[in-house]
Amino acid sequence: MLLRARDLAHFYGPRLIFKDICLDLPPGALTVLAGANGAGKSTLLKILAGLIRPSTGSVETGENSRGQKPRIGYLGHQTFIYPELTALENLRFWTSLHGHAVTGSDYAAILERVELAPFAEEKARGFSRGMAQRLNLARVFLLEADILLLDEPGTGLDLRSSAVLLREILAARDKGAGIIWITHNLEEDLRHADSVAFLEGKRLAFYGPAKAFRLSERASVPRPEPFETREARGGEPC
Amino acid sequence: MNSYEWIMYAGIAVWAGLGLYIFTLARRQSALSRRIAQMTRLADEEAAER
Amino acid sequence: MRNFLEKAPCAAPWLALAGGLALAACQWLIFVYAPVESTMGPPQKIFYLHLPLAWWGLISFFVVFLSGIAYIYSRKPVWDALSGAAAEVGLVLAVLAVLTGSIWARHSWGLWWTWDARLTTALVMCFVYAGYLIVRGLDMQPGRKALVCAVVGIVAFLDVPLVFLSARLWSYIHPPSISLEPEMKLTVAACTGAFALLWAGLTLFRFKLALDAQRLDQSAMERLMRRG
Amino acid sequence: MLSAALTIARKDLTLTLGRGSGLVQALLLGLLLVFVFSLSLQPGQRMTPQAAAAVFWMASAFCQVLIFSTLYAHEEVNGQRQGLVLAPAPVQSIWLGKALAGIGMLAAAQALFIPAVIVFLGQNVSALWPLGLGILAIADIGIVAAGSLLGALSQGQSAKESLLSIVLFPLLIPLFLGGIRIGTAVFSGALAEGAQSWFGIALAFDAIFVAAALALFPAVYNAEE
Repeated sequence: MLLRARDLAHFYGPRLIFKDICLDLPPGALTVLAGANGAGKSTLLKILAGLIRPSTGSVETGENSRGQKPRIGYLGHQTFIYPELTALENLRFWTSLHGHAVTGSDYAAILERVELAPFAEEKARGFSRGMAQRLNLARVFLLEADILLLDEPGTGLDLRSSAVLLREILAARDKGAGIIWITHNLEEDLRHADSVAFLEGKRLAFYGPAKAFRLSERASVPRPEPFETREARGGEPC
Repeated sequence: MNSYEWIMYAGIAVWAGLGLYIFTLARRQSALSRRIAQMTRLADEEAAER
Repeated sequence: MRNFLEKAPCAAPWLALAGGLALAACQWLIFVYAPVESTMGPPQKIFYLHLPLAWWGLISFFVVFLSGIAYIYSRKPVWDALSGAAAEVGLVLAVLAVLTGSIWARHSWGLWWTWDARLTTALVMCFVYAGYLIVRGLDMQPGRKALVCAVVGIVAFLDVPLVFLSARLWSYIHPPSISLEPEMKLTVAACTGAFALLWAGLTLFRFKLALDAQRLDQSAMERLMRRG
Repeated sequence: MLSAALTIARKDLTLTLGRGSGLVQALLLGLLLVFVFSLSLQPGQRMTPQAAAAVFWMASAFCQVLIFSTLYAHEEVNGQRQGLVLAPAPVQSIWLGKALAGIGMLAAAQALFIPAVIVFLGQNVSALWPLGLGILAIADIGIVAAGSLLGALSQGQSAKESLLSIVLFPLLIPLFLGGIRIGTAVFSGALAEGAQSWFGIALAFDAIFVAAALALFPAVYNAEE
């Protein structure tokens, strides 16, 4: 088991966000985490990543296939990009920070896959929202992490890039990574999921194999909102 | 300034300072007790409703 | 240790009463019992107020230091409340110590401020802990603010001996070491003891305020959890 | 730990030198301070060595406050702080990385302040200059150790840069006193007694604040908003 979370509960100041959350992340499995906006999906993901200490409960990381501490790749709403560095410098910084040996051709290959190759030497400050998100994807997938925690990675991507994203996620799963994916397009992405965790009423209303998850019963399924309104609200949806 | 005036000023400074501080503490205490009273009233109302 | 700490504040009123009586007795000691110091004359009697103030101010900052470490170790809010209370009382005492010190300096050396090591250290401590209280006033997440305050409290106290050493090395003026006659020593001890009661009463009372405020915020949170 | 710190320091230096706003701003502030103090002199009059040394250290202190607030501000632009905290290396490597970048920038700034002090405040450098370099190195290590720790404290929406200066300045007084006393000796040529105890105090300061920073940094720098 790569990751084990036991009876997590969390407050944001006086406000309770969720309680009694138990979750296991086996290797080579894709878990879709869904729920209404503001249900606390992003907060739960940050707790699993170890960024936030839960008010109560515990998160333990197990071992990866090589018996070491699993490497965590986290993709949040923010892009982790330094505007004053070029795309290549950004990638080089994050991989060397993680002590992950990467050759020149790997950088070229990943930039090619996310269609940013022509902008490798460009400063990231001029990037559009979609390009920044694709660079963020390149960063996460370049790490070849054992645990992938993706928070609405599809935001700002056009159709073609979304297909690239899906291919990368499935490829990572087949290589044995444990993935938790918060998607804003549940109907579409349910097909690829091995298991589903549905956050509702401050609890995990459903947590089990994707086959058993009946989308229709869920009242509070979020309709995929048009892209602008979320941006107008300024990032952090929940 | 004969020597005893020095002691008087020093004494005034100390006791005025301590007194001022204690006064602010008292004011904060009354603000807190108002908050406690308000909270208990809320709790009683809730108990009455149930 | 912790539940003893939470029950301690109810001793505050008794301590305050005992402190008041003790201080009244001290006034008699200072002005009647203690002999007038030969070289500096009566103003030397300010010393009987100045020393306890400085001494108990320093001990308050030591309490802030210890409770800061305790908070970082246990993350229990009671330690944060204690360090907040001790810092505030410590700052009041330190400011008064600097005030009386400079009045005494004005009399004995003719100028309001001298680079005397003890005075400089007290003044630097006032600046640092005023900064500490300003940090405590910022509106941050309660957990984060307590952590930041704990760290500032620890780092500030670590700096005190260094400030004292460097100030002493810096200043050429070495204060005339006045020889204390036995009666004077008794008076100083009595005053320090009396101030101990006053300090303990004040700190515990301020601690009670901080604990009450915390409990109120806690119950507000619990009410939200039940209804949320 | 060290490799992660070096990576962070290299990134910060490229960021600062790339755009240049961080270091140049700090430099200008320091130079301005030196120049303004020269206004306190009658034309042709020289400032006393001690006053000049004090101006030099004040310029370094203000410059260092700016350096560390910009260094840590780099991580708040796109949430990079979370990325740094998630890195496998211990959190202290971030403190060390920022400290290394900070001391690089501070040394560069001071390399400009020294000629400025000599020119504007009419000082000449005596044969004791190796002592000056010694105290400069030791004091910078202490300033940077404390600055990097407190720079992390002053991040986050509500804590302003002011927090960094009102808490940091009084803490650095032992270093400033040492720096000024040795600086006076360098400018005047006359060595006051007890010089080696100034070095002792400065080294003690470095040891205490490096240890405190390594112990306290994880509690201070995390991704919880």
